[in-house]
Amino acid sequence: MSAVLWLLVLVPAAAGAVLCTVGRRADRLAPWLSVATASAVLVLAAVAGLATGVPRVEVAFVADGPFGLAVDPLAAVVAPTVGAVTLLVLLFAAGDITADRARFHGLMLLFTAAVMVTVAATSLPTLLVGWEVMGATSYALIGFWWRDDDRVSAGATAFLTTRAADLGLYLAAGAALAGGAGLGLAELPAASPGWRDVVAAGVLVAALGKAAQLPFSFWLSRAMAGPSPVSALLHSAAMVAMGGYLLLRSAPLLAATGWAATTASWVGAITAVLLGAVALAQRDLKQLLAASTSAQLGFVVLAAGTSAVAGGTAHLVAHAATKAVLFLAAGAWLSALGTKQLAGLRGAARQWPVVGVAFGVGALALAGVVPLSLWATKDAVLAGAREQSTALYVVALAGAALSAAYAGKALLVVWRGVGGGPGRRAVEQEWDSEERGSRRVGWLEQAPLVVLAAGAAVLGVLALPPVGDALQRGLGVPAEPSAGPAELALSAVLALVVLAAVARWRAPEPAWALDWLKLEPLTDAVVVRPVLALAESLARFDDHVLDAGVTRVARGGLALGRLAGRTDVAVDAAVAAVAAGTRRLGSLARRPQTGQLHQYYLQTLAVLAAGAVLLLVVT
Amino acid sequence: MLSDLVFWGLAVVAVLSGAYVFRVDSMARATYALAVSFVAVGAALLLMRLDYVGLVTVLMMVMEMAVMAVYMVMFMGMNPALMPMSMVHGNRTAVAAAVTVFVVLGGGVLLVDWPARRGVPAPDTVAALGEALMGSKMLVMMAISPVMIATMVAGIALAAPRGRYDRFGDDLRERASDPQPGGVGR
Amino acid sequence: MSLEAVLLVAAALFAVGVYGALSQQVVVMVMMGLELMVNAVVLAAAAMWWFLAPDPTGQVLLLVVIAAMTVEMAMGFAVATLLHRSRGSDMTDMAGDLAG
Amino acid sequence: MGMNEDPLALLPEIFLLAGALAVLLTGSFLPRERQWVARTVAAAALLAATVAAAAALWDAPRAVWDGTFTVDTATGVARLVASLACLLVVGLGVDELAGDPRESETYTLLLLGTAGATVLAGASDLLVLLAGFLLASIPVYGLVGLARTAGAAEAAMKTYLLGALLGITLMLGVTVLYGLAGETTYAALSARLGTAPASASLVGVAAVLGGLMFKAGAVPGHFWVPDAAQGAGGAAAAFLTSVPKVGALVAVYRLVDALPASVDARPLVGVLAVASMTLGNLAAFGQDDPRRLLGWSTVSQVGYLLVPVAVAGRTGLALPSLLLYLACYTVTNLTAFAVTSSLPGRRDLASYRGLAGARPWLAGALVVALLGLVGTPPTAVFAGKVTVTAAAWDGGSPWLAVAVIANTVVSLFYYLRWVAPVFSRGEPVERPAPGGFQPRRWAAASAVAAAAASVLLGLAAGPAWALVSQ
Amino acid sequence: MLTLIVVLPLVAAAVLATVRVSDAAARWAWLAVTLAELAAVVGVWLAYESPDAGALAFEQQVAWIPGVDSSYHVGVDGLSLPLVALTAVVFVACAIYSLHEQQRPRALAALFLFLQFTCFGLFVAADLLVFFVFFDLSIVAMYFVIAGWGHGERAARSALQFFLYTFLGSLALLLGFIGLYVLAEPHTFDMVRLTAEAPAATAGVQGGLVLAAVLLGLAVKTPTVPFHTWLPPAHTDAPAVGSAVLAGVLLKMGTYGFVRIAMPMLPSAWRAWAWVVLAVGLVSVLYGALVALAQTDLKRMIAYTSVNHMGYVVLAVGAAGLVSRSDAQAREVAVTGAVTQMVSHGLITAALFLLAGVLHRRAGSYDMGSYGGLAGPAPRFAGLFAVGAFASLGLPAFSGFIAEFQVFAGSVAATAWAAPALLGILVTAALFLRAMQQLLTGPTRGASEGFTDLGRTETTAIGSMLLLSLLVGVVPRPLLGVIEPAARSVVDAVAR
Repeated sequence: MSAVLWLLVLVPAAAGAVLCTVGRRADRLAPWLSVATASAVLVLAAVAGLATGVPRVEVAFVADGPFGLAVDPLAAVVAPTVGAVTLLVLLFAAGDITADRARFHGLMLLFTAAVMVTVAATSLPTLLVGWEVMGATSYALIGFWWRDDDRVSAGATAFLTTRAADLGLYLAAGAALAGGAGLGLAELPAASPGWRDVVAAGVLVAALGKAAQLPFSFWLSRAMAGPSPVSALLHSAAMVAMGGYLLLRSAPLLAATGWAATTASWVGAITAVLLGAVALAQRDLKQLLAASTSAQLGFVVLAAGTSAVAGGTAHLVAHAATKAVLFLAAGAWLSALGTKQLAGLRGAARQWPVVGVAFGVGALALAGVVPLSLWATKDAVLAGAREQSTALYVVALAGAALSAAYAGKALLVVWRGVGGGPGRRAVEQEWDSEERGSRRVGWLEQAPLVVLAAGAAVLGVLALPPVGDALQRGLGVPAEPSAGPAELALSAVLALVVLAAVARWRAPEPAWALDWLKLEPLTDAVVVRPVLALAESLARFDDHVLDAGVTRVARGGLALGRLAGRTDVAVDAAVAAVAAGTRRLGSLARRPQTGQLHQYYLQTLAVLAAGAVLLLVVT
Repeated sequence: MLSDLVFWGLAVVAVLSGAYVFRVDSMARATYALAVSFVAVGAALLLMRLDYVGLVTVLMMVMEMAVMAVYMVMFMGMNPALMPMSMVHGNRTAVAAAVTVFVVLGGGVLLVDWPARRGVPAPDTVAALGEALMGSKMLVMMAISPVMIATMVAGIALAAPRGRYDRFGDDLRERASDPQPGGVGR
Repeated sequence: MSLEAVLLVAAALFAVGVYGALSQQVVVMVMMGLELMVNAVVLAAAAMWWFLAPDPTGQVLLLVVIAAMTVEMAMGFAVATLLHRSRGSDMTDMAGDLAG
Repeated sequence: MGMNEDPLALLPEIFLLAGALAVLLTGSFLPRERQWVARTVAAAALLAATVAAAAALWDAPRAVWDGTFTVDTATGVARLVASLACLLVVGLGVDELAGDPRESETYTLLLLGTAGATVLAGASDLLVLLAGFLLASIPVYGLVGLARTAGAAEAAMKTYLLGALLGITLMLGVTVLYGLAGETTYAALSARLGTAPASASLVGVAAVLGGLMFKAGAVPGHFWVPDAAQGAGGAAAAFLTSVPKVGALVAVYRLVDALPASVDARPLVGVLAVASMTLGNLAAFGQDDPRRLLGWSTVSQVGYLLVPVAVAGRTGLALPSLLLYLACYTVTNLTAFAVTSSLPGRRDLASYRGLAGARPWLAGALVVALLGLVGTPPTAVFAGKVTVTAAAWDGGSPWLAVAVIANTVVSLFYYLRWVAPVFSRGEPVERPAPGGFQPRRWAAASAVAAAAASVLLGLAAGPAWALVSQ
Repeated sequence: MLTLIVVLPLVAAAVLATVRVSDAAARWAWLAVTLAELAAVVGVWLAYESPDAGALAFEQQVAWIPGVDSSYHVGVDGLSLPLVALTAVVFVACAIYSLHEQQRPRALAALFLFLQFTCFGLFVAADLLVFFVFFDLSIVAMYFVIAGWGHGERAARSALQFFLYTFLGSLALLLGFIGLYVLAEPHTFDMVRLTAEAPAATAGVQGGLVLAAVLLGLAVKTPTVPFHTWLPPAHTDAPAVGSAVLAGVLLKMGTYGFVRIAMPMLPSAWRAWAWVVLAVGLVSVLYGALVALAQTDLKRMIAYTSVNHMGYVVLAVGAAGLVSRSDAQAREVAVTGAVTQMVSHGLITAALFLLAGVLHRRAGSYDMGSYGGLAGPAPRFAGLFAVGAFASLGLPAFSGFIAEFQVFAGSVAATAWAAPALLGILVTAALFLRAMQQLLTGPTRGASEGFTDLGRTETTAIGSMLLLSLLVGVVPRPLLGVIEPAARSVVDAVAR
């Protein structure tokens, strides 16, 4: 069984590395190799997930932190999900991506390997390996079309933002070591109390960053510059979801500290609401979906905070399928029509019915319509929240209502007909605004949509009694409050009402939320620009001192002066003074050598006399 | 206390003539004054039963001063009678330095608690000197002799404008050619 | 006549010599100042011999001092001649090219 | 009396003096162009002295000639170093001196000066010290003036007058110490000065040190060094910045070590050491003439050499480190002078530009010498400097160790000012030197040989240390 | 064996310097010697077994200056063996990279072989004087590399500045060594005995002063803020291979001195000064990263990241001195991380400098602004640069992560005050992404047009080092297994 675990990681890693290294020469072969690999990964993940007991491997890695992989029940659910979504997305990409395929598929496979490591990690170093490589590959994938500067910088923004949050994991590692718990993930709650808080804070920050929760959400918006398959995989099923996954896995740790769980719950709930509003405000389909991802992950985070692990897991899985289908559909339209602006997508669903239906199923699931998946899973999370506090429940419920609103908005746009005439022309004007559309959607793109849509429809069972209870038992979590019929009904009605309202009246577009709560400009102003300014001024300081030093050396100043003067910001004058002083000393030392003999005599006698006096005084 | 009187007399002569060296305006006179100073000191040495050394001092110095006078006239073309001169620099500094030196040395002389005399002079000081020179301090005199050689070699090498190759040709086979007659080999 | 008295005279002679050595411009005159200083040393050595340590060593010392004076003077003449010949001057002030 | 009048104990000196006479005599009868015979005689005498000195190294230390002269390791090493150094000087001066009307006289003076240095080194009697001082000084006056240039004359005048003055203070000091101790042997000083008035003793010691500082070229007797180094001929400059120092420093050590505890001259030596190294280094800063720069550099090197003297008797490292440094310094310093002698026309640092490209071996020798003078391993001076610094610290004067290191930092700069043009690329020099770099062959060969010796001595510091510390 | 490894390059250098062989023969001979060295080092590694704490493997001792108890004493342990291996690798890469060198290749080969001799000698030295000898010789050799093969008018001046500055540091080091010698009883320069006796433990103020001198010397060489300013100009004007060796190997001499000399020989003083060291490390990390962020010249930027990366090492060894506040395990992790970081930084930065050298070879400029879109004409260059950049910013699966993770974990565990250093990896990430964006992506423009991609030798030289970094990152145990026992003995020594 341990071989399966290793293969689960190594197969995609090796295939990805080979594709990346070989480069363009492998372009033709790449899609098939990658699909085959992804299939293998799915099989391996399923085998590992279905195995009896917990398959586990471990080798020594860094000091005190072994490289450990294990597929426990939580991972047994998530890993096959990721594997399945990956396979489907890669299948889609085989049709959608036409240039630099080797690089694309290679990076995707590397990414998959990293996700598998993250899912199966049992220690902090292992987790960090997967975690950071995910970040790096996502950078490369977002910036996949590297000739466009803004796509590359979007990747950089994503990477840097998530990495800033990742520092939390490094901090947690140090704290775990200091707290005496060791670096195993399962042992973290055992750390000594003070350090345990630091560990929890570190993990929390890292997870919130990856999950694009507030205040880190903005990177997800920039990440939409990447190819749609990337969005479908990274920003729905895999990478962003891993933030939520980590929190679910760390729920005992969060609970152990108390405050961390509460914080997580509230951050999740508030993200669900605010990013819901952001989604509602978007006019770009992928932006809308991205914001909705943040909002939906908010429910997962909320679940982790309220220890509703089973509900959270179910929501995570269901959301993965749902969001993947939505992103892929958006990607299919983008490739075909050359736009992702809602204005240009009016009636797009009617053009390619398979895509349209799949999108519809996904959107309805997202809206929480009975009996589709997210309706049930969301209610499982809400039940946990209600247990915790009513306020939390109400806020989360508002988030649920908002998800119905933005899902409805998207749904209506793509399905509503535009008729002919000026309306049609207005829509067609928007086409090809972002890239040249191909006006066609191949079967390779359509097939995965169907599978994913099916998943989006039925995965709700994970949160409903028979399967849901089994999931809870499997996860080994204490019995969680499950949603009662009343709650289920309430949310079902709420979703329908909101949908109806959106259909009847147009959805409100809160302007304040249009550019993602201005989070990026804010970060720019508060963090990035001050740091850059600081860097510039430090560099100037460095050059200044340096140049001065060089000049001094050239003029005959000596290193001594520079050494003495190099201590702080105000030293420049002192440095110059010391250097000048030494030069003066040099010429001063030559002054007694006048060339006049009688002066030599006088000096000699004086020094001798002084020497005699010195001896007399000392003795 | 005759010796006291004589000593003080000699002392006054020595110091005054010493000072006179730098007051006169010709080098020749300065030379004579210096010689007088030396003779006075040499005589004072005789007072202290340093018969041989005192005599040597007097003789050496008289000879040396004669040489110096000749040297000046011959080599430097200074007619002592015609060349009044006052070539002094930093006079006040020099005076101050001299006074300081005197005060310091004199003060030291008076303040130091000099030890008592060790032993008595040998009955025949000259003989004792001879024994020391041939005995315990032989090495000193042995070392002085190469000093003399060195002085001759170095002095001639520096002072003589024309060496043997100038006079006898590069292979030393020519007849000596000197601008002025005289000298070895002529 | 006592040790202190003789040494005082020697100190006076030495001081005069110092004055000469410091104040004179002509090399030969500087040498005269030095000679006076040696003169003082001779007198002091004699006093040391007579009043403190009437040992033959003192006489040897006196001889060495006199010999030293002689050879130094001989070298002095040679150097003065050299200087006069090569620079046309026998003044120390004029020979100040080497400085700094 | 008479029991220990052992002429054989002075065999190296006898070889040197006899060699001097032989050179003088043969030189008088040699045609101008055939004075190489005299040179050969001089070299033979030096070799003989070297062999005799080396053979005597393994004798038991003893005082000879009624305690006025000591033959021990220090004397032995000083003889060895002085003789070899003089041999090297003869070698590097061949091109300069061959055919010179005063060639034979020069060799005579070199031999006499070397003998003076060894007498200084072995003297354990103030009178012998005085005689050694004269024997070491007089030839130097002559050597400086022999170049027959205006600068040489001026340098000779200054050297002479300064030497005369400090010779007088030496005599004064000897007189005072004689009066106080009643004798002049070091044994007597050691035994009797303890009960004599300390103040007078200290003044006497200071006066004696004044004279020795002239020979060593240290403050306050340093004024002549840069002038002589600049004004004298190449061989003479090389000689007078190395050989006399060997004798003078060993003599200072012997004297300071012999004095009783109540007459402790170490503080003064320490102060003079720091003053010399600091003044020498600072004054060398702005020099443009390589010879003058080296002159100042020797002043600073003497400062380092005085450091172990300032802890004489306080640590077992003091004397061995002094002797080791002396040997290392001498060979390294001669390397540098040999390079300047091989390129006599280049009298400013800039004119060495491009030497590395044109004459890599000579440039290599120069770099070895200059970096060696800084104290870069593995050249010889490094071993010397390390042990000297360790001796200072171990002898209870860490401040001297710090002073050595700090001054080394300062010195780095001006040595590098010379290295930099040597290795700078770009235009070769056409400016001052006619015909590019055409080094004199003997001097260049001497430079390379001395550089090799410098490196070898550094690598073989172990045996060398064993030699100087037996 | 070790002596053979040390001396072979010297002999080869001497032969190349004196025998007039053809340029091609010189280049190939250079490569052959470095490869032989690498093989020998691999052999040593395979035969290596961790010696007891405080002892050395492959020990050899020959008296040098017995009078001051200094000997040619060499040996390796877990601290030095990785650096010896690093030296062998970096020099092979330089030799490969220079296979097309046109500028006086014979002299360059001789000089680099000599430089390799000094590096090997330093890392295996077990005697302070021998250590110092190699320390200084490496400076001299590097001076000639920069002055002789550097580019630009300022090469001579930068070389001089480099020499002055680092030599000054070495003198402070020498003073400290002499202090150690004097404080030891009986006096000795032998590192093994000094480590065993820790003579300065009882010396109070003197021990502190000795440590101050040693620290100053090492800080200049490492370099830490504020003694780093010689580094950027030296790198900017040095040839690519010179920069690679300077950053890859020579800087390690400073950090190696911390773990080899300062910590085990001066434990009490080290503990007393640990906070200062920690603070200097912290400042170096942040300052180096921030200043690097503001650079427009690629080489200067990499140079400043060296300040940052060496700062991690200083941070970790400082944290390892906080004995009373942390447990030994955390400190051991920190020291292990520090040593790993030396190796890792050597590999990655050497590769990056060689890549920068390629820029200069092709277009004569390091200015990042004058390039753009290099990924188009030079995909291999772009790929290797991206790999190098990510490795340098501490991406897992590369050696940098192994090192930095342990540094952070150990240091933060020792004191929370080390936590701000985490920001360093964020800033480093930012600056490397920026550099990649400027150089590699966007439309192909400026100096990038007509840019020839990496040749075979260049790819081999650079790729081999990055591959090694990857290997260490994925399979760190062979390396860590060597380092850990030595790190443990260092930590134990400090805690005495």
